[in-house]
Amino acid sequence: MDKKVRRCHIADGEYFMAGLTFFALKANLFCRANIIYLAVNMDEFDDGLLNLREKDSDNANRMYVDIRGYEGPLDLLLDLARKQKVDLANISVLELAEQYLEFIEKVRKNRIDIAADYLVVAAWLAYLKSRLLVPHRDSDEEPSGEMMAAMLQFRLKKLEAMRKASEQLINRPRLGRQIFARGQIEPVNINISVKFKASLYDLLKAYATQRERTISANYVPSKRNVWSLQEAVNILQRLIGNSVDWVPLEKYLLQYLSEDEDRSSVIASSFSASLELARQGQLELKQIAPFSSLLLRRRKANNLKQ
Amino acid sequence: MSDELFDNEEKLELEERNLRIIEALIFAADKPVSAKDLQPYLSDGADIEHLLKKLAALYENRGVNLVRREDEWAFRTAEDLAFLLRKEDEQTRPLSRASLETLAIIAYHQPTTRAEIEEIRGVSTGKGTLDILLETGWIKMRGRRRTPGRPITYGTTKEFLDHFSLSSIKDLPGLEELKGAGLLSNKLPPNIQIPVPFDGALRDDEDHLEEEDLQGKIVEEEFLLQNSVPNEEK
Amino acid sequence: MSDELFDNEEKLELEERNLRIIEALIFAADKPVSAKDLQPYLSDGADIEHLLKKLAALYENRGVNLVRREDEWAFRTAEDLAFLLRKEDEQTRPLSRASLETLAIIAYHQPTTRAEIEEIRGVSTGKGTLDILLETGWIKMRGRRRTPGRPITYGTTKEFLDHFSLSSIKDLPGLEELKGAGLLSNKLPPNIQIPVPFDGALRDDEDHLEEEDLQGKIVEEEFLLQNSVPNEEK
Repeated sequence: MDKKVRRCHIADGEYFMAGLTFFALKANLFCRANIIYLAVNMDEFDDGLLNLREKDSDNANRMYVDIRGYEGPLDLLLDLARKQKVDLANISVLELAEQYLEFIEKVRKNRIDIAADYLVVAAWLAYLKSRLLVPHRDSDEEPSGEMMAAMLQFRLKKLEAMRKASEQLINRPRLGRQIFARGQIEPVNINISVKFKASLYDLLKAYATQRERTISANYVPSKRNVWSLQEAVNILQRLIGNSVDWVPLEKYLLQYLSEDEDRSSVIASSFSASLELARQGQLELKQIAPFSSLLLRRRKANNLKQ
Repeated sequence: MSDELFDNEEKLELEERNLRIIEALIFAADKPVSAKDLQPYLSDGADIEHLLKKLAALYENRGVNLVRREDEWAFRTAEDLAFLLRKEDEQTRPLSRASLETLAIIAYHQPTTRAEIEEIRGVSTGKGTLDILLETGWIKMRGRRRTPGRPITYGTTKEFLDHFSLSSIKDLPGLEELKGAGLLSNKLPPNIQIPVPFDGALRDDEDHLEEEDLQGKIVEEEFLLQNSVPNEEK
Repeated sequence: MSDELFDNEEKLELEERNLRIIEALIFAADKPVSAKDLQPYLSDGADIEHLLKKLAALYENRGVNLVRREDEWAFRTAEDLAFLLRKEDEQTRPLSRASLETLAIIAYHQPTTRAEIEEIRGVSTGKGTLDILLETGWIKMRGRRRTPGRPITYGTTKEFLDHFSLSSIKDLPGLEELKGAGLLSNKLPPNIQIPVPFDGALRDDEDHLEEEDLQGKIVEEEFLLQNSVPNEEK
């Protein structure tokens, strides 16, 4: 596996150990916050590693451990397990646990920031270690240390298996690299014939909508015949003429009252006009009883004047 | 003798291999391949021309042929199977609102002219609208109205009745039915009328279409349209 | 007797024609073609499966092979000629190790969830990893697992099979071995209960994707991921 990473070497036996994010998740009692995504502060980490390298450069029996190229703690753990040069089934989990804890100690001494999940896994491995060292009692509800160790081994085997599988997969003859599809595709000519569809409802709706739309657009409300006061004055002047007999108002207006719609307007306007003319001293008004007809005549004084 | 046999077998094997290589190269190439392009991949002294002809013969009666284009070679679908590469596709599309409205007016007011349609819709009818409707097969040109400008009259077809599941054009709902269905409001002025559509034979005021009409040339002109708008307010 | 002979001859002719048509259609297509797509072009009652196998046998030793990709078929250059045609495509960047591992886990463990992938890899899956794989078209969101948090399940696509020259997901390298060793299981080998990768229709414990999933918004949230990590120790 080519890991383009900086390498650091440390003293023999100092394995960098890491743990499992899975267990980190399980162990969030230990570290409630920032469980996974706290990244290692790499700059600082590198500095720390450089220090380590300088310190140990005279150590002939050295070991290289990649740090940056690892895809997480399980990856690192798998690599370390492989360095035990035994079958994964035979690795010493106890040893791994001890090495991991030593590593954490060492790293802490060098004040290297480390992701929280490493710490969480350290706690878990410490727990595992204790379970492995203490004999299992039947009354124990927790899984035995051996069980936990077997689980860890199994997980490492699974990851290794997937890693191998991914290599096999990517080394298969691949389309566009080793295997090719036809280079010149013959296009299919598609003749599209369009078929229209509409429902009867759509049709009727369209018809009704536009009929209604255009009708309302052309609709002009008939103009109501409203007499203005001045109109009424003129009309009344003309109708009464020089008549000096008492004549009911509605009699004068007879020809205008035939239209029902105009009736109230005509009466109202001519009544106002009669008051106006009376005020001007041109007419005289008389009503014999409440709600009886209003009688009008030309004022005599005016007649005399004329 | 056995040596010769062995040689021959080896030769055949080599040829077979060369053929496979040519096959793969031409297949994978994104353009026709010349003999010169193939040369580097073949065994020394291979007779490319011979190999190509042999391969072409192998594919001669197949669904795909190895064909020569000048001095280049490519795989092509056999000519007699070209029909496979044509696809008839049918698309259903809803009518646009303008088309639908125009269709509705033609249905109710038929026989009607373009000018009358425009007058009812209150907008001019785009040239495309009637074309699309003619294309649907739901409307047809009936004849020409005997009025100045001799405008073409439009009406609906049997396909129209079929599509809208009407047994006759008289099944189109009338004013009261439209109101009853809530399609028309009750506030319409009393003078609104919905005509009784007619899709029978030519009427008295219609002439037969002329030769050129049937050829699909609609010879109505703009000024004719404008002049023939009847004045409904009268 | 001669009638029978004639019938037989006719039958062969028909088969030959069907073969040619299949050949032409698959040759012309730009992606693998399913039997269902071929059906309309063949004579009634044609045994497509038989025809495809016959055609595949015909091409078996040629430079171009007819290969199966699950229920679809395509012509591809022969694997053993890879050395001739090998192209390093510079456009597509190689997959990162993380992506590749994730792809392998999805392929071998499908249908699988992000939490399960993370569990196997021992790290959280970077946001981009699944995106990149989805973008390649090799994996797809299948549905949602019926467990708390309703995590999305992932599986491989036909493009995956085509890209890696696999006839079906059962052809994944080393699959049998892994299965035998219990390494595709979530449980320790002693209580062996071995899931087999499965890229068929949704399983009993998978729901359909929701509208928003299909719009590309993966609505799994961090807390869901954490909560849905199966408790292995129990």
